[in-house]
This record gives sequence, C-alpha cells and structure tokens, in this order.
Amino acid sequence: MSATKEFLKGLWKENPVLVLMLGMCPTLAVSSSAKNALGMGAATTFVLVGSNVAISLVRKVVPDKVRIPCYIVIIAVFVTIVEMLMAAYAPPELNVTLGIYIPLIVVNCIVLGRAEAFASKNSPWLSLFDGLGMGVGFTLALMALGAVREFLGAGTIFELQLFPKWEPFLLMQYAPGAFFVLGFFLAGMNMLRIRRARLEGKTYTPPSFDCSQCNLCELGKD
Amino acid sequence: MVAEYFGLIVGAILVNNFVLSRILGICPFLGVSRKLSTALGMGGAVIFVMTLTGFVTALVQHYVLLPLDLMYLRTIVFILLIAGLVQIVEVLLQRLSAPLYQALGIYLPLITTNCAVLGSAIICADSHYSVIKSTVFCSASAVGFALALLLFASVREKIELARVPRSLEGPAIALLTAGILAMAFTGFSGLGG
Amino acid sequence: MTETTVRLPDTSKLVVSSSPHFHDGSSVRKIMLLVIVALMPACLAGVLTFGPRALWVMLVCVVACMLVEAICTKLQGRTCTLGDGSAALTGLLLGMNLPVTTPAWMCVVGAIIAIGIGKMIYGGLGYNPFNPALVGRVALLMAFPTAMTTWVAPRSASSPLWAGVDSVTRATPLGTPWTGEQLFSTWELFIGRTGGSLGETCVPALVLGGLLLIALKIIRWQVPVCFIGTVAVITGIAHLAAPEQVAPPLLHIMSGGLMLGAFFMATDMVTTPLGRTGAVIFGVGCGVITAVIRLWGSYPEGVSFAILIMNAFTPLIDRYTAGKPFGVISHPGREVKL
Amino acid sequence: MTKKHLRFYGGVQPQESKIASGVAIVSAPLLATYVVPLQQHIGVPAKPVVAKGDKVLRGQLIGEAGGFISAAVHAPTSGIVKEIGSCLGPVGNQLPALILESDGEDQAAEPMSALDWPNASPDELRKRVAEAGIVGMGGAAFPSAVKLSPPQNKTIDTLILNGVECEPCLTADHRLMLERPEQVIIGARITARILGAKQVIIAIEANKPDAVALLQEKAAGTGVEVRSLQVRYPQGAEKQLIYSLTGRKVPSGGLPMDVGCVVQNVGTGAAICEAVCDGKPLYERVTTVTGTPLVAPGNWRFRVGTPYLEAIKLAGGVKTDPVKIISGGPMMGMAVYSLDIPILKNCSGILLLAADELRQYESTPCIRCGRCNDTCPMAMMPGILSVQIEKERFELAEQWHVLDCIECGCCAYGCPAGRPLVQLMGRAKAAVQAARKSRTAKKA
Amino acid sequence: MTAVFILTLIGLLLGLAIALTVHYFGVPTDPLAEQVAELIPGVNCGACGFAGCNDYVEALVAGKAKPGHCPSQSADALQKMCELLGVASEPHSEKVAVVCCSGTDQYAIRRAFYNGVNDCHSAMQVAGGAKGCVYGCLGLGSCSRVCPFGAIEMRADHIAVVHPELCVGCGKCVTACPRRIIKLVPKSAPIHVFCISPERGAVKRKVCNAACIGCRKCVKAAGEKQMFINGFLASVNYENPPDVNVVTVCPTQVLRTEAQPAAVAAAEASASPAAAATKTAS
Amino acid sequence: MKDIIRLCLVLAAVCFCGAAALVYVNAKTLIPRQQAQQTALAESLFMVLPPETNAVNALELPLDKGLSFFLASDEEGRPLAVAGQGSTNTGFGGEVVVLVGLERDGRIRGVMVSKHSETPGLGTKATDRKQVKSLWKVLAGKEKDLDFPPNDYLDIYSGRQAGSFVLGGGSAEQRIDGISGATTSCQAVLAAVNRVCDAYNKNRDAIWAAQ
Ligand SMILES: Cc1cc2nc3c(=O)[nH]c(=O)nc-3n(C[C@H](O)[C@H](O)[C@H](O)COP(=O)(O)O)c2cc1C
Ligand SMILES: Cc1cc2nc3c(=O)[nH]c(=O)nc-3n(C[C@H](O)[C@H](O)[C@H](O)COP(=O)(O)O)c2cc1C
Ligand SMILES: Cc1cc2nc3c(=O)[nH]c(=O)nc-3n(C[C@H](O)[C@H](O)[C@H](O)COP(=O)(O)O)c2cc1C
Ligand SMILES: Cc1cc2nc3c(=O)[nH]c(=O)nc-3n(C[C@H](O)[C@H](O)[C@H](O)CO)c2cc1C
Ligand code: SF4
Ligand code: SF4
Ligand code: SF4
Ligand code: SF4
Ligand code: FES
Repeated sequence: MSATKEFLKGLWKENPVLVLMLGMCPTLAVSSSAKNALGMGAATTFVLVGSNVAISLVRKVVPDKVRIPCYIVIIAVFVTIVEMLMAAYAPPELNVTLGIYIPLIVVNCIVLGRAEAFASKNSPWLSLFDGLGMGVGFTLALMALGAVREFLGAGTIFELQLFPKWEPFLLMQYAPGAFFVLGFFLAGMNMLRIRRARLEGKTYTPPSFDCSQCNLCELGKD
Repeated sequence: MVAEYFGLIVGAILVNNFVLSRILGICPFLGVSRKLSTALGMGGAVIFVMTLTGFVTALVQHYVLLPLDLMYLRTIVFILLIAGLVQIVEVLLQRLSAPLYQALGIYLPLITTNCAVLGSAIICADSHYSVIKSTVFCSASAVGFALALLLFASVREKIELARVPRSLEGPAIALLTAGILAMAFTGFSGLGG
Repeated sequence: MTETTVRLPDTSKLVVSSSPHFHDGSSVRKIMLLVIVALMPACLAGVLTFGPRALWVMLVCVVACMLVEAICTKLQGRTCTLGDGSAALTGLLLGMNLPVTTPAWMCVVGAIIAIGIGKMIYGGLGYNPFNPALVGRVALLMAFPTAMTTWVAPRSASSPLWAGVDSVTRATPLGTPWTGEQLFSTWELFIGRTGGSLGETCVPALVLGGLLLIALKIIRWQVPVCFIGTVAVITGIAHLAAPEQVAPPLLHIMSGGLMLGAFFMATDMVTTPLGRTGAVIFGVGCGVITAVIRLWGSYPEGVSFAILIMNAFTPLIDRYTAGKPFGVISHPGREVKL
Repeated sequence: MTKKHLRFYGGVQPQESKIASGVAIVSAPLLATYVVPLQQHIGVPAKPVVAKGDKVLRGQLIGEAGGFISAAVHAPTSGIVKEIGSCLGPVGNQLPALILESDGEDQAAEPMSALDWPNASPDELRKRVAEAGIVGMGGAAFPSAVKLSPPQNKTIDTLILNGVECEPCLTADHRLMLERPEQVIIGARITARILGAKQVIIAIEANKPDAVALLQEKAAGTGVEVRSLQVRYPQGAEKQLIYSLTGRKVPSGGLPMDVGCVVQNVGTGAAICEAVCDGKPLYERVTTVTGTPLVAPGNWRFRVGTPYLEAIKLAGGVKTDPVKIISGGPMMGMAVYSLDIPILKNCSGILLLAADELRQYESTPCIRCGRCNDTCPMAMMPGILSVQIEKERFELAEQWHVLDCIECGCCAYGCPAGRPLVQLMGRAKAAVQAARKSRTAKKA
Repeated sequence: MTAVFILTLIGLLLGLAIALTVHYFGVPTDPLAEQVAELIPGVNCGACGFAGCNDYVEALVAGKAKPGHCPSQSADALQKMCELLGVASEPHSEKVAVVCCSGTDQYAIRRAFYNGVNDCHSAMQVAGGAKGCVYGCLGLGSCSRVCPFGAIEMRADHIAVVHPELCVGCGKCVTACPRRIIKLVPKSAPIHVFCISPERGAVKRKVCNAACIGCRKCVKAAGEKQMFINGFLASVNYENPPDVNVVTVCPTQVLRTEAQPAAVAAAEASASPAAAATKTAS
Repeated sequence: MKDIIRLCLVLAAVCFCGAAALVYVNAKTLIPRQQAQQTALAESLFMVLPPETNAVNALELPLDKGLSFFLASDEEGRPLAVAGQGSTNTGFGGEVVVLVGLERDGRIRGVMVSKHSETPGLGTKATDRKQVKSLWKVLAGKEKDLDFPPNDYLDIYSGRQAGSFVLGGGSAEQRIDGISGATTSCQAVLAAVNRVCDAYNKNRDAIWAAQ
C-alpha cells in the first residue's frame, strides 16, 4: 500500500525533474534523443535503487558525522558498477553519447537527495520503491524531453522516422535547444499548477529557482 | 606549445564553456545566479577549488591509479578527494581568514555536488592530459563557468525587474534565458583549435 | 464686472496627474516609425539587388512578428501592443537578416522565436535582455544552417525587376576563404552586388539610414563608430601581419552584416547600455568579438553573435558606467554591494 | 559683468508660453471670506493665537510658529474669525485653517517698527524675518528665518537672488522685478547683511532682458551683481543655479550652505525688504493666473487665503473649460481638482490647461532610450530607477540615489514612453525616507 | 587487492580528517531548532517581526521570543510548539484583515480623473488621489501587492476586498495601506463597520453614499457594550461582538457581515485575486 | 577519541565493502568490456570487407600516426581484401576517422566513417551510414535491416580506383561531388580517404605480403 504510494509520488507529484528540479545536468545534456534519455534513465534508476537500499540498510550503523561521505562512497560504488556494466553490455554508440554523464551520476542531486531525504529515514523496502519511483519518474521526464527534442531536431522518435519530409530543426540537438525545451516544460507545469491553485481559490507562486529549494548547504537561507 | 595551451584555455572558457556548451554545473549556475554578489562569490570559490582539485586528481591519477591499473576506480577516488579537499579548504579558510571565508567559504559545500568539478577531473583523466595540462584545463574551465555565471546573474537581475508572465516565472524564464545565452556563445565555435 | 458675465470653469471633468504637465510630444511609435523609415533605403536596395522575393520575405517576417506579438499579448491578458511599432521593426530587421531564398515557413519560425522567445516571455517591449531579431536569426542559423547560408547571386542589373530570384548560388565575400585577391570589386562590395542577407549588402543605403537616425538623436553615434572602427583596426592589423590569409579591412567593413548590425541592431536601445561610456564599451566589445569570430572562428560572420553576447554584458556595463549623479562622489552602480 | 557662465548638465527647453509677462501687477480686490491655512510652509503648523469669534486686524498675528521649523501666519484683512477648522490644500491634504470673515474695512493693525537695516544687527533682522512669517516664495516655502540662520561652522560667502523664473507660463517674479526693483535689491542687501555674504548675485534668465537691464541700472554701485543666464529649464533650481553661477557643486544630500551659498527667490527678497523697512508681515504675494482657457491672464497681488475660484474670476473667467488646473507652473506645479483651495505664500501661479494641451501618462515600459539620463539635471538614471520603483525595489532605488531627484520633471517631459517618472521618483523618495526613519528608530 | 586496500585507506584517512575537523571545529546543531522549524509554515512573510522564519526559530529556541507570533501557524502546531519549548501555551486568537471602506465607484464620488501610477501611495501624492472622501480606499492595490497569501482582491470598482479564508492576519497590508483603512480583527467577529471617516455625517454624505453617518441606531439595537460611537463613527467592540442581526438596522448598510453584497461576492470569486492584482500593477 | 576511531572505522568499512564489490564487478566485466570494444571496431571493419571474411589481422607497418591497415582472410587464410583506417582533424567538429575497404586490384569496396563529431543532421549526411527506418513501415513490418546502409556521399567512392580524389574538381576519376551545406565534412572525409589511398598505394606490396 504505502510502497505503491512511495513509488507513484516520484512519477508526478514529486517528479525529480519537473517538480523538484534536481539533476539538471544529465537532464539537459542527454535528452537529445529518446534513446539516450532511456539509457541515462535506466542507469540512474539502477544507481538510485541500489544506493537507496544500501543506505537504508546501513543507516543505523553510520554515525551522523560521516553520513554524507558514506553515502557518497556507496553511491559512487553503484555508479562505477553501472559504468562497467554499460561498457560491457550496452550498445557502443550509447556509451559514446552518454560519455561522462554516467560517472557524473555520483553528483546528481537526485541520488544524494533521496539518500538524505528518504533512505536515511526509512526501511529498505520503502526505500526500494522510493528509488524506483524517482528513477522511473526521472526516466519518463527525460524521455519526454528527449522525444520532443529528437522529433523536432531530427524528425524521428527512437530513430524511427515519422514524416519523411521533416526539415530537422537542428537547434534542438544543441545545448540551447535543451534549455528551451526544459524551460517550456517547466512553464507548462507552472501553468497547470496555477490553474489548479485558482480552482482551489489559492494563488500559486512558482518556486524561485535559487538555493532556498535545496537543503544541502546553508546558502540562500537568509 | 604556447599555442596549444592558448587553444586549450580559449576552448575551455569560450567554446566548450562548461555551462553553456557542455552543460555541466547547471545546478549552481541556476541556483546562485539570482544575485550578482553571490554569483561572484561562487565564481571565485569554483575557480579556486577546481584549480586545486584539477591538480590533485591529476596527481593521483598519474602517480597512483595509472601505475596500479586502477583507472576503473577513478570516479569513486576523485569524488572522495574532492569532498575531502573541499572540507579541508573550508576549515582552513575559516581558521586563517575570516573575510575570505565570508567571501568564498560559504559557497564551498555547494561545490562538492557540482558536476563541473568532478566533470573536469574526469574529462582530464579520459583525455589523458598531463598534470600541468589538467590543472590549466580545470582552472580555465572554472573561469568559463564563473564568466557564464556572472553574465547570467547580471541578466537575471535585469529580468527580476521585467514583467515576466506568471507561468514563466522562476526556473522557466531562467532556463530560456540560459538558452539564448548558450546560443550566443555558439558563435565562438572553432576558436582556439 | 458682474458675476453673471464671467464663465467659471466646470470642475467635474478635471484630470489630476503628477508634474510635469507638459510633454515634448515624442513617442515610442514615432521613434520606431522613424527607424523603419531609415531602413527603407536598405530595403529598396535589397529588392533591387535580389528581386521581388526580397519584398516577400520581409513582408512575411513583419506580418508574422506582428501576429505573434498580438497572440502573445492576448495570451498574457495584456492590451495589444502592436501600435508601438516595435514588432513590425523587429520583423523588418529579421527579414533583412535572412537570405532572399528563405522559405516563408522558415520566416514564420524565425518570427515565433524572435518575438516569442526573444521578447514576449520577458513581458514585451522594453524588458527583453537580448535583441529579438537576432535571437530569431541566430536560432534559424543554428536550426537550418544549410538554408541560412545558401546565398544567391544578385540579379543581373539588366534583367527586369520582376524576374525571379537567380538560382545561381554565389559565395559571400566572407564565406570564401581569402586567397589574396578580391572576389568582388570594391564597387560591387560598396553598392552590395554580392551574396548575402537581403538587407545587409548595400553600404550607402545603410549608412544613409544610420546617419538619419544619428541626426535625429535616436541612436548614439558612439556605437556604430566604435563597432566599425574596432573591426577595421583589428582586421587591419591582422591583414598587415598576414596579407595572404586575412582580407583587407575595407572588405571586412563593407561585407557581411556589419553595417546593418552597427547602425540598426547594436543600437537597439532596449538591449544596449544607456549611457555614452556604455555605448563606447558596447561598440568596442561588439567589434572585438566580431573580428575574432570572423578571423579565427568557424563561422564566417560574427556580427549577430557579437551583438547577442554584448547584450548579455549590458547590465554589467550599465552598472559600472552609470553616470555620477550631480554632487555624488562615486558611481551609483559601484556602490551597489557586491 | 558679462562673466562667461558655466552650463549645468542636462535640462530641457519647453515652450515658454509666458503670455502674462506684459500684464502689470494689479492688487486683487477685497473678498468677503478668506481661508487662511495655518500651515503654509514646510515644517510644523502654526499654532492659532486667536479664538473663534475674535476680531482681527490686517497684519495681526493669528498663528505663531509652532516649532523650530515653522512660520508665523498673519491675518490678510480685518474681520472676524468664523471658525478654526480645516481646508483642502494643493496636494489634496487637509490643512488646519482659520476661516476669516472680512468686515470690509480692511483696517490695518499697528505695524511693526521699521528697522534701520544698514545698522541693525543681523540677529535683529533675522528676528524680524521670523516675526513677519516669511517663507521661501520660490516654491518650497521653507521658513526663511531658519534658512538665514546657518550653523556656526558654515560660512556663507555668496547670496544668490533667484529671479530666473525658468518655469514656463509664470511671470510673477518677472513683473515683480520690473515693478519693484528697489525692494528686490534692498531685500538682497538685507539678506546679505544677515548672512554676512560678500558676494550678492541676482540671477535672471536671458529671456527677460528688460528686467536684467532695469536691475543692473538700479543695482549699480550697491555691490549687487546682476547676471543674465542661459534660457534652459531648470536654470532656477538652486543646485543648478549655484553651479551655473559659481561652478560649485552642492554635494549629494547636502544644502547650498555646504558650498557657502544661500539661494533666495526675488519675491522673498522683496518680502524681507517690506518686513524690515515697512514692518509689514507677509500676507500677500504676486501670483500669475494664466492659461489659454482664461479670458484675461495676468498677474495679481493676492492676499493669502484667496480661493482659486476668486483668482479665476479676476482673470475674467474661462473661454473654454479647462481639463487641468495647476497650482504652480507646468513643470513642477500640482494638479488640483477643487477651486476652493486657497492661495498660499508659495503659490507663484495658477495655470489652466485646455484639452488640447493635456498630456496623458501611460504606463508603457521604459524602452531605455536614455533621453531621461541626458536631460536629468542631476545626471541620474530615471529610466532604470523607474523600473526598479515599479517593482517596488526601493532599496535598489536608494542605492541608485533616488533621493537626489529634485523632481524637476525634465525626464518625464521628454520620455517617449510617456512614463510618470516624477511620480515614481516621489513615491520612492517617500518610501526611502520612511525606511531610513524606521532604520534609525530601530537603531536607537 | 590493491584496489580494496587503497580505497579502505582513503576511507580511513577521510574518516580521520572529518572526525578531527568535527572534533576541533564542529558547531553543534540544535535538534530542538529543527523540530521547531518543522512546525512553522516557512513562508518567510516576516509577520512575526523577524527576518524570516529561520530567524524566528533561532529566537524561539534561544528563548528570546515567544511562540504565537507567527500568524500563519495553525492552532494545532502552536500547541505542539509550546509543548516542545516548554512554554505555557497562549490562547491563539486568529485574526483577519478587513478593509474598512464601502466606497466603491458606485457609492463614493470621484472628484477628478486620476492619471498616473497605479499605486495608492503614488496616488496620494497627486491631489490625494482625487477621491471625494479623503479617508476612503483608493482601490489601486498597494495592499494587495504586499499580501504574501494573495488574499486581497482588487475589484474593478476600485476597492480592495480581503478574502478571509485566505488571509492569515499577518498584518502586512495594514502597514502598506497609505490610508490606514485596513484593520486586523478577530476571525470570529461576525460584523464590521465598513467606514473609517471621522467627519460629520453631513460631510461624509456629500462624498459617499455608503458612509457611517453616526445615527446611533446600531448602538441602540446592539447595546452600548457591543457597539460604540466615537465622534461620528460607529465601531464594533471586538472584545464583545454584537449579534449578526444588528446589520438590519443600519440605514446605509455600512454595518455588514461581508465586505461586499453577497451577489457580487459570488460573481467575483471566480476571478482570482492574483489576476486582478497584476492587472492593476502598472 | 572513541568517537574518532568509530568514525574512521565505519567509513573505512564502507569503503572496504565498496571496493570489494567493485573489484568483483571489475573482474566479471573485464572480458565483456574488452570484447565490446573490439566488436565496435570489428563491426565497422566487417562492413567494408567482403562477406566471406573469416579473420582480420591488424598489420604492423611503419606508417604515420593515424593510419593503420587490416588484412582480411577467408577460411583458408587466403588474403581477401584490405581495410585501411585513416584519420584527419579537419572535420567541422574535429577528428574524423574513416575505414576504407580495398579490393586486391586497388578498387575501393566501401567507405565507412568510424568516428566523428560532425553536426547531427548536417555533417552526418556525409558521414553516417545509418539506416533511416520509417515508424509506419516498421509498424507495418515492411522495414528490412540492411547490411550496408547507403550514404549518398560515401557511396560515390565505392568501386573507384584508390587514388587522390578532389572535391568538385580534378579529372573524371578524381572528381567527387560534395553535399551542399556540409562541404567541410565532405572535405574531411575526402582528406582521410586520400590519406589511406596514398598509404595503400605506397605500401601496397608490403601490405599484401604481410601474412
Ligand atoms: C527638510 C528641509 C530642511 C532644510 N534645512 C535647511 C537648513 O537647515 N538650512 C538652510 O539654509 N536651508 C534649509 N532648507 C532649505 C533648502 O536649502 C531649500 O532652499 C528649500 O528646500 C527650497 O528649495 P526648492 O525651492 O528648490 O525646493 C531645508 C529644506 C528642507 C526641505
Ligand atoms: C526644478 C526647479 C526649478 C526651480 N525654479 C525656480 C525659479 O525659476 N525661480 C525661483 O525663484 N525658484 C526656483 N526654484 C526653487 C529654488 O531651487 C530655490 O529653492 C529657491 O530659489 C529658494 O528661494 P526661496 O527659499 O526664497 O523660495 C526651483 C526649484 C526647482 C527644483
Ligand atoms: C550549427 C551549424 C553546424 C554546422 N555543422 C556543419 C557540419 O557538421 N559539417 C559541415 O560541413 N558544415 C557544417 N556547418 C557549416 C555550414 O553548413 C557551412 O559553412 C555552410 O553551409 C557553407 O555551405 P557549403 O557547405 O555548401 O560550402 C555548420 C553550420 C552551422 C551553423
Ligand atoms: C534604433 C533602434 C534599433 C532597433 N533595433 C532592433 C533590432 O536590432 N532588433 C529588434 O528586434 N528590434 C529593434 N528595435 C526595436 C525595438 O527596440 C525592439 O523590438 C525591442 O528590443 C523589443 O523590446 C530597434 C529600435 C530602435 C529604436
Ligand atoms: S525629476 Fe528627478 S530624475 Fe527626473 S530629471 Fe528631474 S532630477 Fe532627474
Ligand atoms: S526617457 Fe522614458 S523611455 Fe527613455 S529611458 Fe527614460 S524612462 Fe525610459
Ligand atoms: S490580507 Fe493582510 S493580513 Fe491578511 S494575509 Fe494578506 S497581508 Fe496579511
Ligand atoms: S485598502 Fe488597499 S487599495 Fe485601498 S487605499 Fe488601502 S492600500 Fe490602497
Ligand atoms: S546536476 Fe550538474 S550541477 Fe547538479
């Protein structure tokens, strides 16, 4: 029951990309095609689930002061594992495009954020579903971005052509395209929330994108 | 030789700008760019830390990991090195210079989880740069990061005063602006070889 | 004097407002219309050089920009701002920055990006940090590089005006590597009988319009002078150092979008620094970046990028060059705590 | 005497429209009722010293200064105090006021003794200025006695009499200088004596050559210098005037006395002369009533407390209905909506504007054209400031020196976007001052 | 094997470094502060008088402030906070803001057309805003723009209306209003006098048809303890509020339950206050 | 003190376990990883070599940097064809590496670009041999996998004699037409192919002799 809840919240209500706005670098960098997005999403999900469970298992033994270093080590281990697995079994061109973003999962705020916010406080079972939900939510959001960018930028989705005459809008394949598409996705989310708030008779103020959103350090707390 | 380093530096600052072209370090780029003052502090801190970590990780890579054939451990070793270094620098700063700590130190915790720092170390490792080259590359990249951050922060301060539609407020407008900035920076492509 | 003969004012329709109660009669619309008028010689030259399709491209851009602005203001629940003429001006400048062969749908895409992303997301006229027309143009350049860098040769001077566009592609002076000899005669360069965007080639027409704007005090002379001067100096030095690799400065000045950019786009008041010192810094910055991109970058032309990048520097320049108020010791911007 | 003058930064040249400049000053006839506000100056309101029902005489003290920065008020005519109440002031605020019902006799009270000014001590003279209730008649209505008492550590070497009258439409000072040149000059010399100023300059804009010539003639040999200045608004603003005449820059947040100057309106000078030489307190002044809708624009000597309606009647009423009625000139005056407002000591003009002269403010965004920077005589950045103020970022506005704005209106005059810049500046100045006050209160 | 060795060594060294740092430089964090912070909504509205929620929490934990200053806090959370801090819980009286003016365009006359910045403070500087009543609401939304909760709606007929269900009583609007016509009253109070003009009835009548004319009917109907007249203005005694039915005796309907007549309220409720606020912003 | 020791021990323990896990995974994936690397090259190689190819050997020749040759042999070990790898730095995005399959008579079998960073959708017109499948056809089951997907530009080289090619000029044998809009990429590919052809022509005997 509550496991399903933990799983589902990552898909929409607390979607790491669209709502929590975590892990922006991989989101922007590898969403140039649906396939890359899927690959990155899968790798991140693996790390998320693995580290969440592992951290949840050791959470009682780890003293508070070395909590973060321990979590980093655990996450880094899973990242290295996924790196090696991908080098061994994933299609080579995927490895080329995902490049250094795979090792960078280590510093992806989603992973450390979940470790801090959830796994360090909950049972391994729930943490598993939390990680899975977050991972799947991340993957879905990434794929949505990737699909839009790939379609606009190349006229294909999963490398399958939709319209033979599509003039590719190459801008979408570069960094600016990534910023634009994510920007409009977030605007869409805002619009939805403003509408919902209005229906409930409230006002919704979009979160200011600054450090008050995240609680990893003391900045922006004044 | 000089040309090579010049190309490396120009490339890292302008052409393959960490934020605008390689898309690394986006979290602090968006997070601390609301005020010019914080952007400056963060920029300074990143330049300092990235130069330091670039040097140290390159040392470890060349004199520990490569000889022992342990390159597959680079991610975990680098991140631990960065975390440890940042911690030590923070403590030292706090001890040695209060004003410097106020100006730069408070940004240090933000740096551990910054893609740009680990990213630059890994790029150096994967491109087999020498120790000197790694250090130069990392500090140039950090300068590029700081430049982008500074520009972006000043533009954002201007946008703060604009009449942005409600649904675009906050992160959305920041990303769209970053997009235009990134577009402008593509003009530099091809510079520095 | 009896009371009845004196008519007393009716106070029921009075207006109260803050001082001053006089105004010099200037308006945004007048300024924008003047800029459009100043662009007319260059537009005409574009049509004469590239044929009637040039007119079509500009028309599509203008109409599309105005439509996009109308739709955006509608969506944002604001009053329609077409009347100020800035959307039409953006459209015209966008059109003048495109090759004459640009398909109409591409013009529309450019207009959507220019007005939609370049301007309206910030709340419309006055708030955009980047030059909208250039945002549109650079986005098109990156999205459809082939279409955007395919230049046709100018119509032959003898063929009738209504004859279609020449299908012969012709390189631009900047697009072909410098081999030590000039591809185009200086006269051809001067009057714009070269390949290029449809509104950027005719130097005298652009200078005429620019001088008009300077005379009317709509733009500051510092920007075009510093911009063009800097390009001339840097390319001049480079040319002296390596005459076989770098074209002479005269060619650099007269080709590409430099004239159009320096007189009409680097002077867009919304996106450039306010003061005189700021204008000088802005112009020099644009010149340096343009020259660097032209000489060493992979793009043949750098004016658009240079202006956009300097647009990003504008808030900083404003802050550090803000004039000292009367009786104040330090600059206001510098006092702002950093 | 034709010293080359400096030119102040910025400024504009609006149409002059001084249609009443040829009309001689006429004394306004006596009215049945006067509404005399107790606050006709900057500072604390005067305290009434008469009660309801009391009989008063012209020139009798009816309100005494209510504090250090305050000024006395005198009855404009003889009659009965009908009520001590309130009335509407030009800025739309309620002012404490005495309603004086005239008895038609206009009986004068015993005047104060005339002083032998060349031999009287400065303190004596200063006391007289205070007793006569004299306030600055150039606009701000700052109590003159206070202004003439600079702190010990400031030496004043230059007195400037401001006959610039750079506001379009207004002609009161011009007429005064033409008709009472001696009073102006003597007033200047008295003031110089009070301040111990060695240099005395009467500054007049070059568009009043008759006044320049007349005053030069009359001033010959008195040590008073008369200078003609470039016609450029706001030449008469004190900081700009001091710069044009002496090249000194009043520091930001400072006063003219910080650079050894005092600036005084010519009307104030004449009033001081009357108070000292004739013992006459300040209860009447010259005011221009002008504007195209009026039948007969002109200059009148009004008693303080005359409602605007009476002034308009004197000017023959209107030909067409005005859309704006302004207390003061077109660049700095305040629009009013009621004709019951009384003429105060600082009211230099009543201006009516017709529908075709109306300017409408629009809140269209600043297009950063930079005209306001170029014309702002304080060299500020009104465009940038206005955007900050619209977003209520007053702390930013403070950093960008909004408090230096003299509200001259040059910026809004030429703003193509038609922005209400002066109003925004005023808003921000009020907010910044309030914030500063609460900051100092918190510290204390 | 070297891998395991190296990594374990790094772990050991890092652990040592951290342990030493913590040992020598560590700043103890207060678990109490964290718990307290969780009971505060965290909107940083500043109504408590501190520079943001964190500041307040610090003061609370340090014993320098008392609980109950946060208006947005629920009674429940306050109770818990008091227990945590070991302070006797204080009665939590929830307040709301009320705009004490009925002068919509329909009722209050305007003396002139105001052309200028859409902001009440600015309008005050130009002929006092040109509204006939110099005490009444200018309807230009200075209050609505400062409300952190979007509780104030600016109506098209130039009056501000507080939505009590959204208002948390932070009082920001009270200080923002240049005319000082917004009052904080107990949430439970049923009726209010929607007028603050101290002028005589006749004077008020000239400028506004919905003013309190000081006719004393309500005082007679409700009793001296529940309502009282101050000068020419009736007031509700909020300590001891009168019965709702008193409203029927008021001849000008200035004594009401709602800020606006019920029919208008329903129609306007659909338009969000925020949307109205941005429209008036210049 | 106890605290300090505890901190160190926990962290060390976590590192220990992590390292152990990594060592294990590393050992397990070492061979698959190497294979994956080899197959990436092998796949490209096999595409430009005849289908009968059984084994491919890298040749050790004294060549410039960025050039190498592979010899393909059939089941009986007879040399079948040669593949040359050449690189250049003149692409729009920098390095371009091509593989050229060569018949015994010096004719080009096919050209592949094995590494590049050209602009997707633009430069890739001159470099990628990627089969573009239509979504609709795939759904209808009508799309077949091709062994050697076509590329308009790269296919121009097939069947020609290895020589020095010229973009848009030269003699009929030398002339290669580029793709408009991607001239830089075409030029880069051409330069790399020319390098391989040059080296092949110079070392032809040595190459075929190597066994
Ligand atoms: C708040 C305030 C305080 C002033 N204090 C002094 C003063 O102490 N001494 C002085 O000589 N003038 C003082 N002044 C007068 C100014 O110097 C100036 O003459 C007066 O404000 C009229 O200026 P304006 O007509 O240009 O607005 C003061 C004015 C104001 C508004
Ligand atoms: C923009 C501006 C214009 C002014 N123009 C005049 C003017 O034309 N004549 C004048 O007497 N005072 C003018 N003043 C007021 C002077 O600055 C100064 O306050 C005044 O001369 C002081 O004299 P008073 O105290 O006798 O009024 C102006 C002030 C400002 C801010
Ligand atoms: C964003 C962008 C990407 C480009 N990528 C390539 C590329 O990958 N390969 C290439 O040859 N040219 C590339 N170009 C260059 C232009 O297409 C080329 O300079 C222009 O089309 C000249 O036309 P031509 O190739 O017909 O000479 C690119 C240009 C832009 C703006
Ligand atoms: C001198 C001048 C130059 C202008 N240049 C441009 C331009 O280059 N691009 C553009 O989109 N709008 C231009 N505009 C129009 C207008 O300022 C522009 O649409 C605003 O940037 C939109 O907010 C110009 C206006 C003027 C007065
Ligand atoms: S009103 Fe203020 S800001 Fe405007 S021009 Fe005058 S001094 Fe400058
Ligand atoms: S004059 Fe008006 S539009 Fe121009 S900069 Fe100033 S405020 Fe902006
Ligand atoms: S209406 Fe006033 S008291 Fe109520 S929440 Fe808003 S600002 Fe605070
Ligand atoms: S209640 Fe609000 S709208 Fe009304 S005057 Fe006060 S601040 Fe302005
Ligand atoms: S994901 Fe890159 S810095 Fe956060």
